Amino acid sequence: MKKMKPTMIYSVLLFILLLTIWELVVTVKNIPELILPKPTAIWMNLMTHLSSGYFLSHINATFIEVIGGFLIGATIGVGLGFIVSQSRTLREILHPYIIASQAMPKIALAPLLTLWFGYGFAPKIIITALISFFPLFESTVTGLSLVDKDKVALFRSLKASPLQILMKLRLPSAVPYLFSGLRVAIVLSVVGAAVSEFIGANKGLGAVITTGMGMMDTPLMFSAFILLTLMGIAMYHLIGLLERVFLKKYDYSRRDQE
Amino acid sequence: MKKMKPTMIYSVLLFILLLTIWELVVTVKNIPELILPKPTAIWMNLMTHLSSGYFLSHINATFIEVIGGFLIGATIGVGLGFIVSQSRTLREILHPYIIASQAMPKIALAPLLTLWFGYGFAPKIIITALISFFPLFESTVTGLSLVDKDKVALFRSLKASPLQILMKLRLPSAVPYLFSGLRVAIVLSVVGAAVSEFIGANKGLGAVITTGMGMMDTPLMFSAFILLTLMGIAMYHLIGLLERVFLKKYDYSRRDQE
Amino acid sequence: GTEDEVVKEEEQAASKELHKMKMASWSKPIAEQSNLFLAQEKEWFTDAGIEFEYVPGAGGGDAVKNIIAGNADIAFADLEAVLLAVENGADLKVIYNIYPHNVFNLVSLNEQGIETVEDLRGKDVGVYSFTSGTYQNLKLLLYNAGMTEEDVHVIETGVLNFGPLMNGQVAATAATDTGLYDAEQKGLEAVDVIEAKEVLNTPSDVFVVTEETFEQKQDLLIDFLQVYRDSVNYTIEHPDEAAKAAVDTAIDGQDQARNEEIIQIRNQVSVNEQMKEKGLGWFDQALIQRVEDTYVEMGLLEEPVGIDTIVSNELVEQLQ
Amino acid sequence: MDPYIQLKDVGVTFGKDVVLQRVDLSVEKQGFVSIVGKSGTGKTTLIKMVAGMLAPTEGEVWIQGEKVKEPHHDMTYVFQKPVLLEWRTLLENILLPIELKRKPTQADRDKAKQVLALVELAGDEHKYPHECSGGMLSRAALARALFTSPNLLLMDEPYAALDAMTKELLQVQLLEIAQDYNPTVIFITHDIQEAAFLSDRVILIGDQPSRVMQEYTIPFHRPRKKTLKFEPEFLQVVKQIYQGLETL
Amino acid sequence: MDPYIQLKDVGVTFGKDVVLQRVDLSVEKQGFVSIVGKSGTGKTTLIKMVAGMLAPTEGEVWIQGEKVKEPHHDMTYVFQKPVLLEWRTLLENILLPIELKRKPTQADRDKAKQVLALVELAGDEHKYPHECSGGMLSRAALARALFTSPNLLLMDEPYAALDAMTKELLQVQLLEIAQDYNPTVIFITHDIQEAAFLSDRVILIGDQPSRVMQEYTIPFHRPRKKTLKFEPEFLQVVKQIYQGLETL
Ligand SMILES: Nc1ncnc2c1ncn2[C@@H]1O[C@H](COP(=O)(O)OP(=O)(O)OP(=O)(O)O)[C@@H](O)[C@H]1O
Ligand SMILES: Nc1ncnc2c1ncn2[C@@H]1O[C@H](COP(=O)(O)OP(=O)(O)OP(=O)(O)O)[C@@H](O)[C@H]1O
Ligand SMILES: [Mg+2]
Ligand SMILES: [Mg+2]
Repeated sequence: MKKMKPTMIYSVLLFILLLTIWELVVTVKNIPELILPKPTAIWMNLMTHLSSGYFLSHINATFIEVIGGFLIGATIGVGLGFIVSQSRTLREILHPYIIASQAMPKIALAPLLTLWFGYGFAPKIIITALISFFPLFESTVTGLSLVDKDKVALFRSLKASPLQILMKLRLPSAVPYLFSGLRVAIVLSVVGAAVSEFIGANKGLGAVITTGMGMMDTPLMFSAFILLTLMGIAMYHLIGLLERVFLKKYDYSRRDQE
Repeated sequence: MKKMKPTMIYSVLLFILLLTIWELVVTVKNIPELILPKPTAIWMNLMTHLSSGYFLSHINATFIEVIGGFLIGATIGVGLGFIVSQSRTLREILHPYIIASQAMPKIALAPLLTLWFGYGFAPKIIITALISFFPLFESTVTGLSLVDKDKVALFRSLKASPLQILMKLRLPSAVPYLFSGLRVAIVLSVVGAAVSEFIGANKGLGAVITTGMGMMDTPLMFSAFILLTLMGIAMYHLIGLLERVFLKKYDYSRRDQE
Repeated sequence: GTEDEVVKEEEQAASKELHKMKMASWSKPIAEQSNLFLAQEKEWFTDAGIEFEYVPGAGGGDAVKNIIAGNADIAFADLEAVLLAVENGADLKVIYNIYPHNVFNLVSLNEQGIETVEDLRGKDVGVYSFTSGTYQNLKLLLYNAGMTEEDVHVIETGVLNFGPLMNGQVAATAATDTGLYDAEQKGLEAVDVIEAKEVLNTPSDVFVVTEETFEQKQDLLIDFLQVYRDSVNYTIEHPDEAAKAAVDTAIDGQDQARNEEIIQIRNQVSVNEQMKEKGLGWFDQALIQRVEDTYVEMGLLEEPVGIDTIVSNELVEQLQ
Repeated sequence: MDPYIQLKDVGVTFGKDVVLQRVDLSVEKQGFVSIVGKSGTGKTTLIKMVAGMLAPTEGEVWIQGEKVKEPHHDMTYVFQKPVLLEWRTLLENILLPIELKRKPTQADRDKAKQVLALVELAGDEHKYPHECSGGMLSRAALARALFTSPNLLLMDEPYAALDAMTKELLQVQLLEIAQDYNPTVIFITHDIQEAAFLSDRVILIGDQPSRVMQEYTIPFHRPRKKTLKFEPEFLQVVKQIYQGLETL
Repeated sequence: MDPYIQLKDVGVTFGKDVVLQRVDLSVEKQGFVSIVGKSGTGKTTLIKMVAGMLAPTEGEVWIQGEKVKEPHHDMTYVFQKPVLLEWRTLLENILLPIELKRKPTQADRDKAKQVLALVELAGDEHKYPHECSGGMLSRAALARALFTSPNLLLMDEPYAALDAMTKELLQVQLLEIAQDYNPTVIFITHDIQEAAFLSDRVILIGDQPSRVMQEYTIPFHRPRKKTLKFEPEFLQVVKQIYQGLETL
C-alpha cells in the first residue's frame, strides 16, 4: 500500500474538523434539521439510500447527462473557439449570440427547452452543454490567440496556410489553456445536469434535490449535494489525469511547477 | 459620425433575418404565445414596460447584484488562484472545497443561503460570486503557472522571493488569461444574479422572469431575457475595453492578432 | 411452432391497440399521486388499452404548457394555471375535478400570534414561488380580508418554505396540507393555520386538455378518466397498497409509512359530499362560477373567461 | 539581365525612429552577399524585407522581377534567434517545412537525419529543444533551412552561437552547398573574416539612419579552401573591411 | 587559502546522457577564468551549477567554503540567451535587480542610464524588448548584470551576438571593471582570442562525457591594452589553445 501524503492527511483532518464544528454548532444551538441537518444525519441518509439502491438510477441519469452535455459542450466550445479565432468577422458576428446564451439563466430556459424537446435526456443535455461550453470557448480563443510571435513568423516564412498555423502552431500552444477550460467545463457540466433536472425530470440527482426540498427532507438534499460534488471532483481529476498522461510535452517547457 | 464597419452591417442583417424567420415560423405554424411569442410581441412588451418605467427598479437591483457579486467573485477567484499557485499543499487542501462549491447547483443553495443571510442583497451577491469566481480561479491558476522557465530562472538567480516572483513575473505574464477569466466571470455574474433572484426576491430581472412564468406572460419573460443579455454584452465589452486601454503592454509580444 | 407465432401475433395485436396517453403533471412523480402508480402496477391502463406516460413538470404552468405545445395529451394542474393560460389565449377544457377541496393554507408560528389575515399587515409572508398556487391563494386570503399584496411583503422562498418560517424570517408562509404534514414531521410545532377553503373552496387540481384533444380523443379520455377514478376509489379502500406501489415509482416514495400518511391526506380531499352522489371528478358549476367571479373581482383575471364553457362535466357524466 | 534581388530606395521607420534610409542594393542570381554592420544598425530589418516579413516604409523590394508582398515561395529564412517548436523533437522540427507541403516519407526522414549529421547533431535527433544547448538550437534551425534546398537562402547570423571549430566546419559546408546547387544567399554576420571567406561581396551598412556605406568585392575564385583564411591577400581584404567598419 | 569556487569531482547526467564527468576545477578569489569548448559539451551546464541553478548529479560545488544549494547572494549570472521582461522597457529591466531589494531611487535610475550608455544603449532606455535588435538585447542583459557590481560574475557567451567593434569595446570595458572592483569572473566564450585577452586562465572542456581537458595560464600582466591582441606572444597563446581545441 502506498503511504499517504502528508497533505492528504491534513486535508482529511481539516475536513473532519469542519464536520465536527458543524455537528457541534447544530447540536448546541439546537438548529432544526429542516434548516441545517447534522453531518451525521446526512451521512445516515446517504448510507441508507445508497444501500437501498435508491440513488443508483439517479446517479446514472445525471452521469449520462453530464457526459453527454460535456462532450457536446466541449465540442461546441472548442469548435466555436477555433472558428472565431480564425476570423475576426465571424467573431464579431457570433459574439452577441454567444454572450446571449450565457447571460440568460439556463434554468429559466429549461421549461422552454422541455416544451421543444420533451422531457427526456435531450433538453437536459442541451442545458448542460449550454452551461459548460462558454468558459471553454473563452479559454480556447485566448489560448489560440496568445502564440509566440516568432513562431508565427516562422510559419509565415514557410508559407503555411492559416489552417496549418491553427493546427500545427496555435493548437499545440493552446493545449494547457484548453485543458484549463475543459476542467471548468466538466465541473459546470455537473451543475448544469443538476439544474436541468430541477424541471421536468423523473430521475437524476437534481430531481432528488427538489424532491428533498418538497418533502422538507434536507438531509436527502445534502446527500444529493455530496454525490454531485463527488462526481464533480472525480471528473475534474479525470481531465487532469488525461492532461498529464497524454499531453505533457505541450507544456513541458513552459509550466515550471507541477 | 463614424462609418459603420461592414461586419457590423452583416451582423445586424443576420439578426434581422433570424428575427424574421422566427416571426414567420410562429405566424405560419400558429404557435401560441404561451409557448413561443413573436419577436414583435416581445418588442412591444419590452417597449411598454420600458416606457412605463416598470423595468427600471428591476434592472437596478440586478445591476447591483451583478457588480457586487462580480467584484467579490473576482477577488475570490484571483485571490484563491494566487494562494493556490503559491503552495501545492494549499492547492490540494482547497481544491475539493472549490469543486464542491461548483458542482453544487447554486439555485438549490439559494434557499439555504436565504435561511442564513436573509432576503436582502447578501444571499444574491453570494450566489453571484459563487457562480462567477470559478472560471476566473482556473484561469488565474493556469495563467500564473504557465510562465517562461527562463524568466523564472532569472528571478531565481536574482534571489527573488516567491512573492516577488508572483507579483513581478507571474502576474504580468498571466494578464491575458486573467482578462479571459474576467470576461467569463462578468457574464456568469449576470446569470448568477438572475438565478439568485428566482428565490427570495421581489425585485430584479430574475424575479421578473418568475413573475412572467407565474402570470403565463411569456413575452415578459423574454423581455427580461433581452435585458439580461444586453447587460451581459455591455459588461463583457467593458472588460475588453479595460484590457485594451490599460494593459496592452502585457501581451504585446505574444498576441499576434487583435 | 405455429402456436408460438399465434401467441406472438396476439401480443402484437394487443400492443398495437394500445393508445398513448401522456399525462403532463405539475410535479415529478410523487407519493400523493400513488393511485396512478398503483394503476400502472396493476396494469389497469393497459387493460383499458392505454399506454400511460408520466410527463414531469415544475408547476401547473408547465403542465398546461406541455399540452398546449403537444408534448402531452392531458394535464394534471391547478385551476389557476388553467385560467391564466386561457386568459393568454389558450383553448382548454377542464374535464375532471381531481381535488375538489382547496388544500392551501397559511401557516404561522403560535408565538407570532397571527390569528387572522389582518394580523399579517406589514409582515413578510412566504410563498413557494409566483408560479404556484400558494401565491394565488395567499392573494385570495388577502382579498377576502380586504387587503392586497401591497399590505404585506410577499417573498418567494422556494419549495423549502417552512425553513424561513421556523427561522423567523417570515411571519407566515403559504403552503399546502401535505407540506404542513411534512413540516410537522420535521419538527414544526405549535402553529396557527388559516385555511383557504374557508374563504373559497376552489378545486385544487383538475385534469385539463386542449379543445382539440377534447374533440378528437373523447373515448380515450373517458377510458383514462375511468381508470383514474377507479384507482382513486381503490386507493381510498386500500391506502397501504398504494403506499407500497409508490416506493419504487415515486421519487419521494422511499418511506412507505409517510406515503400512507400522504395518501390519506389526499384521499380526504379527493371526495366531497356531492361526489358521493355524482361520482368522483364532478364539478359544482355554481362554485366554479363563484371562483371566476372572485378572481375577476380580485384582479387575478382581467375579465371573465367564460368558465362555464371551459369546465365541463360532460366526460365525468359518461363514467361508471 | 535584371538582378535577382533588388532594393530600390528603401527606407524603414519605426514610430519616429528612422532605421534605414535610401538603401539601394542588388544581388545577382546565385550570388552570395554578406551584410556586416554594428549591432542595431538594421541588418535584420533589411533581411526581413527581402524575406517578405516586413514591408518597407518607403521604396520597394523586388525579387525575380516581382515586387515582394509576402514570403517568396522558394525562400528559406534562418532567423537570428533560432525558432523551434518546443513540443517537437529536433527531427520533427526539421521535417516541419516538408510537413506543410505533404506527408513526410521515410526518405524525407532519412534525409533529415543526414542534414542533422551535417550540423553535428547526429544522435540528438530525438531530443526536445529544452534538452539542447544554445548552439545546438542554432544548428537545428540551420539544418531545417538547409533541408529544403531553397533557391533563396536568407541567413541572419546563423553561426553566432557556435564555437570556432564547428563554425569553421559549417562555413566549409556552406561553401560546398553553394557550389552544389547554387542558391542565391544573403548572409548576415558579425565576423568579418567569415563574411569575406564566404561571399562574393560584403556590404557594410551603418551611419544614422543606416544605408549602404561600402561594398567590398571579394576577389577569390571558387571553390575556396579552408587555407584561404591564412593567405596574406585574404587577410588584407579582411583588414580593409575592418577598417571600413571602424571608421563609422 | 581556500579557492573561492571549487568543483569537486562533479558529474551531471540528464536521463541516461552523461554530460559532465569527474570535473575538478577551482577559481581563486578575484580570478578571471574563461571556459571554452565545442557547442554542446556542457559549458552552460557547468556554469549553472556554480550559479546554484542546477544541482550536480555527483560531486559538490563550493563557493567561499560553503556548499552551493541555491544562487549565491552576491552573484550575477548572465544567461546565454538574454532574458528580459517584455512588459518592461530596457531601463525598467535594468532596474529589476534593485527593485527586488528596495524601491529604486533617482540615483539608481541615473546609474542605470550610465550603464546603458556603457553598452552603447544610450537613447534606447525607453524601448521595449520587442523593439530591440538581437545584439541590443544581449547588451541590455549585460547592463543589468553590471549594474549591481556583484562580487561573483558568471557570464555565458555575453558577447556572442555582438559585432566586432562593439565586442572589442565591451571587452576593454570589462577589463576595466575587473580592474576597478575585482570581482571573481567565470566567462564562457567561443572566441578563443577573447578568452585569452580577458582571462588569467582558460579552461578547455570536452571529450565525451566532458571534463577539463586542458588549462592554459595566460601570462600577461594587467592592466591589459587593446594592442595586446596584436603582440606575437599573445597570438602564440591563442594558437596554442586553438590547437588544443582542434585535437579534441
Ligand atoms: N518593432 C520595432 N519597433 C521599433 N524599433 C525597432 C523594431 N524593430 C527594430 N527596431 C529598431 O531598429 C533598429 C535595427 O534593428 P535590427 O534588428 O535590424 O538591427 P540589427 O542590425 O539586426 O542588429 P543586431 O546585430 O544587434 O541583430 C534597432 O535600433 C531597433 O531598436
Ligand atoms: N534539460 C536537459 N535534458 C537533457 N539534456 C540536456 C539538458 N540540458 C542540457 N542537456 C544536454 O547537455 C549537453 C550540454 O549542454 P550545455 O547547454 O551545457 O552545452 P554548452 O557547452 O553550453 O553548449 P553551447 O556552446 O552550444 O551553448 C547537451 O548535449 C545537451 O543536449
Ligand atoms: Mg539582427
Ligand atoms: Mg551554452
